[in-house]
Amino acid sequence: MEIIVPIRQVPDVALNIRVNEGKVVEDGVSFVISSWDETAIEGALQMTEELGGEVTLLGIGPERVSEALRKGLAMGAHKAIHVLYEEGQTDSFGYAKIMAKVMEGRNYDLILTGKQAQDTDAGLTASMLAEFLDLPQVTNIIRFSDLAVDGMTLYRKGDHGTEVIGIKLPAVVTVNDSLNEPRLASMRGIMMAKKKPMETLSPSDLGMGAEELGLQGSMTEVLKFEKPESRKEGERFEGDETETVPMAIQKLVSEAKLAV
Amino acid sequence: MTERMWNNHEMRSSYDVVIIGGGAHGLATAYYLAKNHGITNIAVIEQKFIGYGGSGRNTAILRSNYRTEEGILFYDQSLKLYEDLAQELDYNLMFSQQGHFTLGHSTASMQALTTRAAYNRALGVNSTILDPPEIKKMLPEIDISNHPRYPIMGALYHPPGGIIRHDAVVWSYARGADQRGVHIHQLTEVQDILVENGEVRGVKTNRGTIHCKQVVSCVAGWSSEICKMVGIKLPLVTHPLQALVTTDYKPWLHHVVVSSTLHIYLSQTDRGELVCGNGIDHYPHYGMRSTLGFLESYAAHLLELFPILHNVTVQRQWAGLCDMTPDYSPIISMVDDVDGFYINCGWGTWGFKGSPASGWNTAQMVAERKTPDMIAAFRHDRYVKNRLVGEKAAASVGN
Amino acid sequence: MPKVLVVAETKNGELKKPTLELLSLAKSMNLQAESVLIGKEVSSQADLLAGYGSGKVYVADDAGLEIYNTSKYTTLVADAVGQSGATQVWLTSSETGRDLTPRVAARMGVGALSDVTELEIDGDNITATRPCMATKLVQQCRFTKDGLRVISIRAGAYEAEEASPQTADTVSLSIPEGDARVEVRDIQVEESNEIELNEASIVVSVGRGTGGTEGCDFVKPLAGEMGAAFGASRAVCDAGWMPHKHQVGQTGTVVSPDFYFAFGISGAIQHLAGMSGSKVIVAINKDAEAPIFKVADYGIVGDLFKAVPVFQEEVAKIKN
Amino acid sequence: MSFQLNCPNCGKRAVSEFSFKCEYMERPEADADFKEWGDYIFLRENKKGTQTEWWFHRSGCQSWFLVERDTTNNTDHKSFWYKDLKQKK
Repeated sequence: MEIIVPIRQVPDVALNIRVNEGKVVEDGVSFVISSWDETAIEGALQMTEELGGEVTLLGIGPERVSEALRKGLAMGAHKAIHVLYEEGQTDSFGYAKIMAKVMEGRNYDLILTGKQAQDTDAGLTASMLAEFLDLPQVTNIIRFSDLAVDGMTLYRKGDHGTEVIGIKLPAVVTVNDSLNEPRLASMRGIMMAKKKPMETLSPSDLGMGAEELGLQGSMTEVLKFEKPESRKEGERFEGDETETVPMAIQKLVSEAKLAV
Repeated sequence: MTERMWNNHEMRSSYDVVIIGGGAHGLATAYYLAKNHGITNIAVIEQKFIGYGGSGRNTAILRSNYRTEEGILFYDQSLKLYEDLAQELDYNLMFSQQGHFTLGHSTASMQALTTRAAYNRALGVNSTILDPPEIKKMLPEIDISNHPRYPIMGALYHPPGGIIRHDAVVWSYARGADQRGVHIHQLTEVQDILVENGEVRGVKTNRGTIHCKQVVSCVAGWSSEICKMVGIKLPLVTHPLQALVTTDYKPWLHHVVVSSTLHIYLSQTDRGELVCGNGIDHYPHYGMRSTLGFLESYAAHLLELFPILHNVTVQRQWAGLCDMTPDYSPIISMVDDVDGFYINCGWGTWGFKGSPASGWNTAQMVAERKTPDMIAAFRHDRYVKNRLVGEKAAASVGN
Repeated sequence: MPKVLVVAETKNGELKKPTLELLSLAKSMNLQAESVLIGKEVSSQADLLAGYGSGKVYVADDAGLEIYNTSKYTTLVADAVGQSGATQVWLTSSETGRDLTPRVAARMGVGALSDVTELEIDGDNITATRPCMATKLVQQCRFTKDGLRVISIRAGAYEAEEASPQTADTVSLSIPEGDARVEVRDIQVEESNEIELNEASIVVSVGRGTGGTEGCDFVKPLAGEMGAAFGASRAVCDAGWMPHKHQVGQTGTVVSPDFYFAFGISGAIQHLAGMSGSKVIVAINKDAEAPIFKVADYGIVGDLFKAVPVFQEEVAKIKN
Repeated sequence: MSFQLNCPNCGKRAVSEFSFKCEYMERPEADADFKEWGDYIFLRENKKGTQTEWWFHRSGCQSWFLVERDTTNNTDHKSFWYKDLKQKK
């Protein structure tokens, strides 16, 4: 099975993120693979370990994205495509268009990726890509079974329960982080990653002109980022539960107007 | 509720001694000032939290097999203090004197190692040269064949060397100092050092001004910035140093192994993780970020030494700051022009092993207002007087 | 003249609250609104949509639409957009909305803004505010090209006003075949008759501190007694202590109730991102250093097994 | 994270191609005294913030050039030739 895993390199959201004049401050930020995409890499590796085939990573962005791709290769992915692209103001629509171009003429059975990227938290790109490629989509899967080269059964976390969906390949599938626990890179994996093929493309290699890139190729734009008013720690109650709980509830009712 | 290891105190408006930096060196200085000299009206001020800097980021390797007489005696005192520290501080420091290998991969490095062994033995420090079959006996998984790019030609073996739990050292010094009345103030940032007529008057912090007659700077990588406040320029360049820890692995490595040619050192903790360190990054930087390049080169070099480790996985990597001196020896020094100001820095990649002796001698220097013989060679202005203490040949890895 | 098409969502044949929030929002902004109603045995809900201000209601009522199906729903929404001449499509940011929003947008050849918490509308010029970076930041966005605006709006971002049903002007949509490459076989429903997480005004959630299924079951009755939805952290769901449908967080349901009670939840970043929109947060945890206390308005440092019975007593007192 | 350094001759290259040499300082006059030369050889500003420094394109064109770089992050540095430093002043 040939699987393409689009991954996104994002600021590590576990650390402090700063904003200056409406923009995210990149200095001092450490960049990581978006955690849902790591889950997708792990899922793809498990599939190819069972059925054979290769996992190809796809990253779009500046030079630093090659580090994210190499980390994915160190986990065990077989090769990578890096679209070297410095255009900051690109929305999900624009990225999906670039990805659709990358897919042109390529051989793949499955496009597997995270349900959303950890920086935008938008969750739009994969489904848009599916539409542009006229492929079926299943988003937010928490399990897969009945793996075969032409299809599989997917378990999607829906609003009213787990939807069980049979799908014929090729298709676009996005993963929930409950799917698996991504593996860590081994020493050998880290070393071998340097020797794995990395194809570097520019948008012009893909036949894309300025009108399809950046803000011009996007449908939406971010005007500014802001730090939301952060929640402050409120009142703390320490001591015996038979005293602290009634005290807290009394305050909840009188101050916060709790009604049950 | 867990027992607090040290207490929070209101900041007093004056102390006898203010120590800047709450790492192993600052806390050890405070501890020995209180214990050995009865000076307890001390504040240790730390911009982040205890052990945030190099003390919490090093690979906790201890040894005393240095190259110069000054270095060997100093680190030997440090190692001996470490040997009794767990008992003295009533804290399990998990000190394991498992023996320390420095591998040689060339004739030149074997010559340097042989010289070191001779110097060490002359000063009573246990060091010997081992040949490859002897190394193989103690490290069965090591590759001593001539296949690697840098075949192993021998090693300097130093039986008293070993590893310790670095956090425990920091915490126990903090607790020991706290119990003797020292105040530890975390999240306190120094903004200026007040000097009048060539004498220290106090320290201005983000939490107010503290009056004092003696200030000790123990801030390692940030020393140039602190010393600028009293008009002293140091021979330091701050570089990051990266390290990593693997996931648990069967108990397998029972010694510390260092290869300066391959730029690596590693040891195994009691939990089974391999703690691995590298040389410093090749350009100065004040950021503590880890890089993929480090991971890649480390993996390649590690597998040259120990092919068996190919499946071991990396759990975490991090970086710390190193204040590198030109001669790879520390600076522990009074300052002629500023009475009451003491510098403790230049710990580069060799600081953690030196912290007990560093604290011991710094405390003595502060208490007696004169430089102890043990550290007479480590003055800050030795460079411009051409009195270097060359320890570059004894650094763990060729930086 | 802007015109909004609201994609209605139902559960067990009844409209869900977030859909009503969207119609109330359109009404408060004096926008002309229509809606599209898709499902099995849902036609009866058209009148309530009309009562909430929906002009025409485009209805697709078919047994084959019982379980969500991307391909069929996309075709139906696109059909309704075409017939209504809507200039905006509003969806909720439920799992259905998250799946459908980008597909509908791409089908119509336009972009989308998802998971919006604040909308400013001037004709079809829209400025939207939405959380990002695990809610560490918010971003203000807008559409840059002409054409249809596709937006999904977070549940609870706006209030639903009270309204009673009115006779609806319905238009039946023809039922599409759907994509033959996808077969939606079944839905595994774990429980019913429980309050939906994203509709509740009170949520009681449990974390790893409960120690297991038994611990979770120990807390659960309290949710019933308080009229609250029952939530859980990812750790609890992945360990199989509670079904996944209870999961609160960026990966599960994002909630913003009036009151959020966290029992034995330490507060991993993705959990905090999924509940920090709550108006009041109450945390009960043994570990005084747990990150959840940093966001809690009321933090009780203590044992949840001792605290829950006291909670139950106090709640009973309030009720009487 | 590593970064790309801008060589005034070759353009942006991976920083691993270059050697950091030293922070830039005015060289003392040839007849300066021992102390002045000692200070020049050993003492450093070691600045936390923007400093001017010498770099060498080791695996490239072998040029020596100056870089103005913020030592707390490596983004937005400026590279230029020594002669342009003179012009700046």
